[in-house]
Amino acid sequence: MGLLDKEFSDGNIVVANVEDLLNWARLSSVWQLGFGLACCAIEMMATSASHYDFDRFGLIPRNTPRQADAIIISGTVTLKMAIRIKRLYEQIPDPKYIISMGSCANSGGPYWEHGYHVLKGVDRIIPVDVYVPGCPPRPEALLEGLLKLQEKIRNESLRKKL
Amino acid sequence: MYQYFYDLTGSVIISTLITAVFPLVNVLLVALIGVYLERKVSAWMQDRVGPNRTGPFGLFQTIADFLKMLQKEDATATDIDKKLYNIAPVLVFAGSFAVYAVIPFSSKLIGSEIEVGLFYALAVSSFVVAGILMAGWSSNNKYSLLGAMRSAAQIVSYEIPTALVVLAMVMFLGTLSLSKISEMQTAYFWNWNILGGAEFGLSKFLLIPFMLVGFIIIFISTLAEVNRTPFDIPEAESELVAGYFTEYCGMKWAMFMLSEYGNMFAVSAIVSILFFGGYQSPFGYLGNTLGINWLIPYEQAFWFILKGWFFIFVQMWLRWTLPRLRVDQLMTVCWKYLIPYAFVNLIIIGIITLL
Amino acid sequence: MALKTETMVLNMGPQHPSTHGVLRLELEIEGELIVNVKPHLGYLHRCFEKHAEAMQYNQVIPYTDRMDYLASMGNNFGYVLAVEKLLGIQVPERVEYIRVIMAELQRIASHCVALGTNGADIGALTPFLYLFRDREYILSIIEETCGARMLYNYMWVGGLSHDIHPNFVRRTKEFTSYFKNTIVELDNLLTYNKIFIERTANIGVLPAETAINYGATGPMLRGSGIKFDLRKDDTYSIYNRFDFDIPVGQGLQGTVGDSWDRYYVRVREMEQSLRIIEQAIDQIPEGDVHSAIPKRIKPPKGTVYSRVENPRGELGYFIISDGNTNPFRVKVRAPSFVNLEILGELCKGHLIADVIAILGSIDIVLGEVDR
Amino acid sequence: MKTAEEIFEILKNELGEIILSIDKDTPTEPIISVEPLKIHIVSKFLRDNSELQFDSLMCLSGVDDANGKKVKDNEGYDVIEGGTLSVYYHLYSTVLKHKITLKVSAPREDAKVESVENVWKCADWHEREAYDMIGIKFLNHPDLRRILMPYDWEENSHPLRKDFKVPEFYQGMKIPY
Repeated sequence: MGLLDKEFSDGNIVVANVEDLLNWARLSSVWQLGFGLACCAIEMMATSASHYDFDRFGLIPRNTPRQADAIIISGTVTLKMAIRIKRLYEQIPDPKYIISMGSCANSGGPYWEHGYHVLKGVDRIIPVDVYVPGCPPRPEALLEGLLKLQEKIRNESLRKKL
Repeated sequence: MYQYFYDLTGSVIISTLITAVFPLVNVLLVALIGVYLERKVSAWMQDRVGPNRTGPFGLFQTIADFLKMLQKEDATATDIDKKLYNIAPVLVFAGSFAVYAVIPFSSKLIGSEIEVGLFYALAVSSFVVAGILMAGWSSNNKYSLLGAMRSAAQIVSYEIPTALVVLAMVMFLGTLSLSKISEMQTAYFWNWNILGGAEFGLSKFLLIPFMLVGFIIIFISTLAEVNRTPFDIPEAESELVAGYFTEYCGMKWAMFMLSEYGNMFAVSAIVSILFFGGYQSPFGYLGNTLGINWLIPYEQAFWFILKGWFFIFVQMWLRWTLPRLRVDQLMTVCWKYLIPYAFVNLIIIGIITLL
Repeated sequence: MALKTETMVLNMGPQHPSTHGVLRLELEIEGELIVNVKPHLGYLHRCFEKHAEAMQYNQVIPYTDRMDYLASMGNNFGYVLAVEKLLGIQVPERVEYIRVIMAELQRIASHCVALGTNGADIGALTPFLYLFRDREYILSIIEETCGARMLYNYMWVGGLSHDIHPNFVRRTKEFTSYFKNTIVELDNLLTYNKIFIERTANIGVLPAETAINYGATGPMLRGSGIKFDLRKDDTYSIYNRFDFDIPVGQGLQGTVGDSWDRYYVRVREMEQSLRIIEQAIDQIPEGDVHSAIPKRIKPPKGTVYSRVENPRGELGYFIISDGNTNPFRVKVRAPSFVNLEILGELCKGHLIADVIAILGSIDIVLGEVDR
Repeated sequence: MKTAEEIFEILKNELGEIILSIDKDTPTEPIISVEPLKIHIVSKFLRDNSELQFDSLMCLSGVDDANGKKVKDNEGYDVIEGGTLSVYYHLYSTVLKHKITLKVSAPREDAKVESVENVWKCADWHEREAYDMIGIKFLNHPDLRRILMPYDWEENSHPLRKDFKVPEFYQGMKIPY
């Protein structure tokens, strides 16, 4: 992300304020990649539908990874799909965030033992920011996950980490 | 406008600057409010709330989106045609932005008061096609290509009914200047062109049904020209992922977005100028009644913006109600229905005008 | 001089907004015209059959939930019926009634998603959200009883996991009267929408002969005008006690067996489900839902093929028992898997946009296609 | 409407040798065993005979019978040698409303079964699945590839075989938990 890649050596007021503004912008417009995998995708759809309404938090699904900021890995990641997920992740421009939704994406879930074709946790191929437990997680849980992600973005800094 | 600000400030530099910046500010504002409104309107129609976490009623949502897009990495694939890829969004944006130069927001607020305003607006907005084709081709993505092809076919086809209706109106009015057209429909709403124009007589009542047809045709075809549902097939989300801008990200994509919303307002403005009195108030002016002359341009701007946004609202309303057509059906609508009707309309309006 | 032309291969999916999950279609196109469609599956292959072999009979139930995740109750239902057949258990009346009501509620919820996504694929997003809102109503009723929104593990071999909640009867009655309005709203907004009809009528026509030969079932088959519903034709549980009709496609807007007919059959099926629920809800007898649950499930050696009418069609379980506590082999005949096979046939000669409309009208759930 | 025994009689009279036996012991459904390389003839007969009219194939399942003897391979894993792999066909007549189950068994090491794809179209993917999962080769199948597992999955590794052993890695991704 160009200029912002270079971390500022020490924080000052200007940097701190700009930083807050930029963080605020990023956290209040996390556009997710409209992409569902399995059962959790239905809950994800329910979350963006009328009753729970993702749009309140500024989330709208974009269908192309180029215009998205976050992927919600909503469901079981199979080996065949893992390669594609990795590619999708690489296609998203920085800064990008991953929410791993549901037990399957977290750790393989119920398929951990005999799932010869299931990747046991999406974090084996891409870095994950927030894990949302549940099988499937309720929409409220996903919203909580989103709030956690926003918290994480809020605390991001351009300054060098000490 | 230059003259207005020159009279107001007395400075050449300031008035030039304001005149030059005015269209840009306008198009940005339209996009900012447009995106926000689109999300809110869709939310209300769908039993949702819409953005409400950023500022009061989520008013700053688009600003946040914009700031975020500024921060995004400018990711480009390796196999794209770099030059065209970079020019395309600029061209598309220029096409929609240039129209704003001639849109009369009020009798004083016109970027450039040229005699052939209507012609210029139609011509300049065709830039968009070239930009879209470039974007589709250079992205080296099959979805983009398909979207661009669809879009080019669609926009080029739908210019014909638009032009035909515009032609009819020009015949009727005898001028191409947008501000003159607005001036002609002065004072009250029964002088609007949709109600047969300012001249009172038999021809006024004869014209009303044909004006209505003309309005419907031009509204439908402008809807198609700006790629809105039910004619949003070039970017048909569920078919072509994101159409011609599939590969674009960050600010370059934001420019496409800006131009889309800019276009929406531009065509609404032109429709309202042609048929709904442009910046004229439907009920006379408060400034006239109170005898405060300087108030009138502001009142006019208010009415103009209100009319423009009303048509944008109708566009959104349609978008969130209707499914989209298919490519061939879209072409059928244009070539088999709109164009013949527009021709007949043209002839009849011509005859009535001659009477 | 003839211009030399080539066909183009367009890869649709696995991440594509309207492949309903992770289906990948390889479209061979000539301009916008489809020459050939090649589906690639397996992006959600979660090894259900391996799990079934490694688990005890009752432990398999949660995995059946996760196959057709839009109609978990139906999946449970099919599986427990198969095992009960193997064991020769007769379940109490109360259990039968509750199962039927749950399955029908689930059918409505599932059709809500199917119809909504079908509309959304064609560009009508608002009906989709309206249907999701009403699906939420059903989910909250079911949740009150069995504690989960989507994947219930509610039907057990010989009984149910819980008895119904005291509010269940009242809320279900409220729901049935409420939902009738939704169907009217849906009809006004989408079913008879001119553009929607233009997009779906005469698109993807499936003749009855082909439908049977391809093994299509459920709304797919009925859309082609064949009155075939397992609830009536190969009745199971207590469906023969209720009075309901089987809606079939009549070609009201085009040809019999087009996409619109399949859509229409689903809408009318929701009405019939409401009828079944209304009849059943007043007749639930008293009783204990746990009384017939066996302590240890160890069926005798043998095989069983049992099938139920799921929202998507005939869901069959083929279970081989070798006399142990684990099934020897469980093969699932998934309706979506079989229905999807026809896609190539249906799409030929149509446009890209029609593929979406046809796929939406087939209504697949990838969890079930790939298992 | 005909019972399985009646259908078996008809088949035995018409086709003779091909039809092997009927297994009436199973409590729920009798199974007719058929010669694996002649199953397409039987299928065609079942579909076209006016008394039977089995126009619909409900289900086609490949099964690893695991009836061979268990031996240890050189890495110490249990491997089954000998025995059979089977395919079950569940047929239904939408006109006459009767059902029948057919079964063919082929030797495990070289399991070949004739395809019924040209009798019932829906057998296409079912057979591909049986090939993918169990490793039964269907002769004369138009497009016998893997269907659920990745195309580049190990040759001769069929997950639903009872002696299937999960590979350690696939394309650099660790598979076991």
